[in-house]
Amino acid sequence: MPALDTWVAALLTLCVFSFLYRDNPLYRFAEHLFVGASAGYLLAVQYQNVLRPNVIDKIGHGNLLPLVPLAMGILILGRMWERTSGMARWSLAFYVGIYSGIAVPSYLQAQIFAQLADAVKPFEPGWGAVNSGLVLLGFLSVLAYFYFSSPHGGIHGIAARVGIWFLMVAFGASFGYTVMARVSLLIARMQFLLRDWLHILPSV
Amino acid sequence: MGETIDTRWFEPARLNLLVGLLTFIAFLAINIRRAHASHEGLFIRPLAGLKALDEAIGRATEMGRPVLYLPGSGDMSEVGTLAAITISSRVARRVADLGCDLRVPCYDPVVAALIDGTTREAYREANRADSFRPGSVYYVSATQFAYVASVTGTMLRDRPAANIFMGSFYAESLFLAETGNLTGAIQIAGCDQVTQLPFFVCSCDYTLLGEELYAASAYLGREPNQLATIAAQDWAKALAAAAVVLALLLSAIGHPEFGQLLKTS
Amino acid sequence: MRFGPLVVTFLTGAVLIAIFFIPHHRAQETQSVILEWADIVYTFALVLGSISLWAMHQKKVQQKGEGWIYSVVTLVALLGVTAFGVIQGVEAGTVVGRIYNMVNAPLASTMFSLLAFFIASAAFRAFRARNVEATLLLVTAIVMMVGRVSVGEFVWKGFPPLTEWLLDVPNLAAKRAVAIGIGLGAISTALKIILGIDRSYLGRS
Amino acid sequence: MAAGRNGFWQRILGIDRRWIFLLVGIGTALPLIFPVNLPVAASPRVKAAYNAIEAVPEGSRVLMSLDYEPDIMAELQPMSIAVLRHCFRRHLTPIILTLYPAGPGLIERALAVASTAEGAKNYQDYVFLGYKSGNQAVVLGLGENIKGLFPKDFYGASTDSITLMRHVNSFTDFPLLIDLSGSTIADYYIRIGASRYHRPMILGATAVMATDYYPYLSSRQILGLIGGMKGAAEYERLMGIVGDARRGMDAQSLVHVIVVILVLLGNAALFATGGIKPRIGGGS
Repeated sequence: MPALDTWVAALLTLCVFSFLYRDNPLYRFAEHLFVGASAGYLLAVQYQNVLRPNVIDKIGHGNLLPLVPLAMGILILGRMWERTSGMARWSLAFYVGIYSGIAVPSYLQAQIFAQLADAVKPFEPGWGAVNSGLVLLGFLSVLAYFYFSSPHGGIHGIAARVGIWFLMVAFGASFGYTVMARVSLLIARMQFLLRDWLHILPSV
Repeated sequence: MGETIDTRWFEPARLNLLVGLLTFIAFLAINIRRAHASHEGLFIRPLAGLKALDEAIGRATEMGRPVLYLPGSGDMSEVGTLAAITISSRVARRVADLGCDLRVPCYDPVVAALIDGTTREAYREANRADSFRPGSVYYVSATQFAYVASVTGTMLRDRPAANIFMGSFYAESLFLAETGNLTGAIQIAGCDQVTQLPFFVCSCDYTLLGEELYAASAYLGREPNQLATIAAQDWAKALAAAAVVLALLLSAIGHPEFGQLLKTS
Repeated sequence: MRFGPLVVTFLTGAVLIAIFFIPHHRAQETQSVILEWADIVYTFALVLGSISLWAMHQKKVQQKGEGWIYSVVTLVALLGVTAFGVIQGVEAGTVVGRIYNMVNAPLASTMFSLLAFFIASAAFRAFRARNVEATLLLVTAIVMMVGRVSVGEFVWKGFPPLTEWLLDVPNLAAKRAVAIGIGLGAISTALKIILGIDRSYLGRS
Repeated sequence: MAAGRNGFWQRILGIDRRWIFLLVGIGTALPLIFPVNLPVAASPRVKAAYNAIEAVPEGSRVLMSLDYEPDIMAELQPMSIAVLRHCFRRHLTPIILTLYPAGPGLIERALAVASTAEGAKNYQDYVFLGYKSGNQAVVLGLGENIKGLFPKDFYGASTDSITLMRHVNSFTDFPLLIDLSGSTIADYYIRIGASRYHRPMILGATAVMATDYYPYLSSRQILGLIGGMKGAAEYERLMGIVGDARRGMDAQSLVHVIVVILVLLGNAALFATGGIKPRIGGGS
């Protein structure tokens, strides 16, 4: 990266770090710059990857099918004025229908059946059976915790309590192993500042 | 070149999924009839997070400070976002009744358009259409951390009294919840991303765990049809638990084939 | 006025659920056309959102509202990047490609890296052994943290295998149950919308 | 005395979080400037990935898909450099591509570092095809016609004219697939590249994601798994090189120790003052 770019990147990095002290004009500048630049980048990417190839070019070559989504898109722009904002409801209904329709079978397959297929694997032999038993116990007790139709009382209450314990261990585990991932990000930023910008560290 | 053109009208390998789907729809139909039949409605155990929602909006109204509602940084392909939209219409109705200031910065532009519609409708139903402030529901940026930069700026400058996080959140969950914790706002979160739940549990006052997010809109609405869907989910959960136990017992006595029925292509 | 869109949602949703079970190439082609249309509709929603973003900041600048100078920055960045990106493209070697590496990327990765600070302050404040649940959360998190770093192995040989056990047994069991619950909740939410049981998304709670 | 001591613990409980931020900042910067190079032991998963590359016959080509963007390059960029150097050292020819629009900039930097370190040259020791949008559609296309997907390489040369690309047309032409990814793109390569086309495959992933792929390792759908910066450091150790990942390990250990001490301190203060804060939150 040329020197000027490194300097701009480094100064913006310090603007964001200043947020840790408190909200200040430097952070506010970086925030507003980021909102503008990222919104612009997305518009450009969608134009280059979607509008130009799938609408403009296709219609240019005489394929009139994209006129349908083009019309639906223009209906959405209708929301800008009070009189025509009702029209957008048709496009939004189509959009919501698509993603609801895709979600039903894919969640059924990926979230439910895939997990159940894993859960029914036979018990491990010997000492492994203790672990398999614990996994089954945890699975059933957490399901009990999430059971809505009866209050957490009696046997259901005990199962739900055991379920909370499993949940807390699971939360502690994923909190614990996420720390390393977040620290890695900070290490990379420090290496950028100390090596690429200030040249304190030896280059790779 | 490549496999031949497929002209089959049904994928036999997905029969088990079809049976599962039809079973769930049957549970739904049965429970809708049950819900309409029983006069005091189906029992659903209370959710602390949702009771706190009313208190939080009430407190924000007393303090004259805004309520911040974040519908998540997922797009419409995440069903958590759909849940966030349905919950937003309930929250907007309570806000319209109490007349306090609502802010809904959105990650996804389609979500912004939808929630703008549900919020206007909520104010109209509370017959306070005139006090709806256009621009209170606004698109920020469909880039994860540009959205976070703008929202944390709003948290620190406008000091909302209540932060409500509902929907699909990712790595930025801790950033938003910690900044909100810093401002002393009461924070209620509901999220369907398992890996983010620990951060909400640690930084928010109340957290709806996983599927409690999906139960929330039925709770707040309390309509029979909605409560019926929760009962249907419970029946399916019980069925899933029973299927697993049965499969394990059968495979223990030498018949593992029952478990194979759950395999999907 | 509202019944029509509900039918559109029902038909689109039902067709896409059905296509999942129909491997016929014409059905699969229909799905990819519908998904391409969704991407086009999304692009127009993005244009709508960006226009409202522009209008919000422009109003602030006109009325010299508090912090209007920052809105000027957003307006300039939004207009500039959009114009260059649409005309010249966004790949490496273009103006926007360079701006991306100089502005968007460092801002995104630095914002992301702030999580290292927040995870430490959240751990300090929240990991307090006040009851059984909080203690379980605290002890598991500490074991995971120590066991995942190279120094952990030299503190006690058993840490890494213990972290593996925590991931393979309690963490797996809880996540599996939560995933199934989420799956059921998601399916019922999506079905409620397709079947018209929940119409609030169309603005009628 | 008790009041004094109690005062101390009260101040600990009410400490301004910016002191914690300062500690974390110093804990990250110091070990980078004054490295201690704590020993890094290579785990079986990373060794398996290393051995998978060792087992590829010399001179053959490997497909390398590097799918990450600047905001998660911290864990995956050192990994790319280490794996690229290993391929060059073993005279394997990586055919490199990315499914992320902002990937090419990072890959060029990784290639610059790895090729200068091992004396590798473009078109002789590697080919960089650049970025192609479409995610799953691209991975499916790699199974049929790579040159159709990438008519030109990143630098504009037509792939038909590149000698190294002559007998390369689909997954089946590669003895090994390598995917370094921070997202679901890994699933596409496992489902299509490894399972459907039965290609040996190794995966590099962020630390958070890696645990979700243990099952694929035990079912041998992938031969090896490099997880997060720690995995990259272990790979650097197997290569006998000191890169960004191994330099980062000291800082990782120090910051983790700082967080653990803070948590213990917080609990000691809690017991010393007997203070009970309202419960964390969560369901009823």
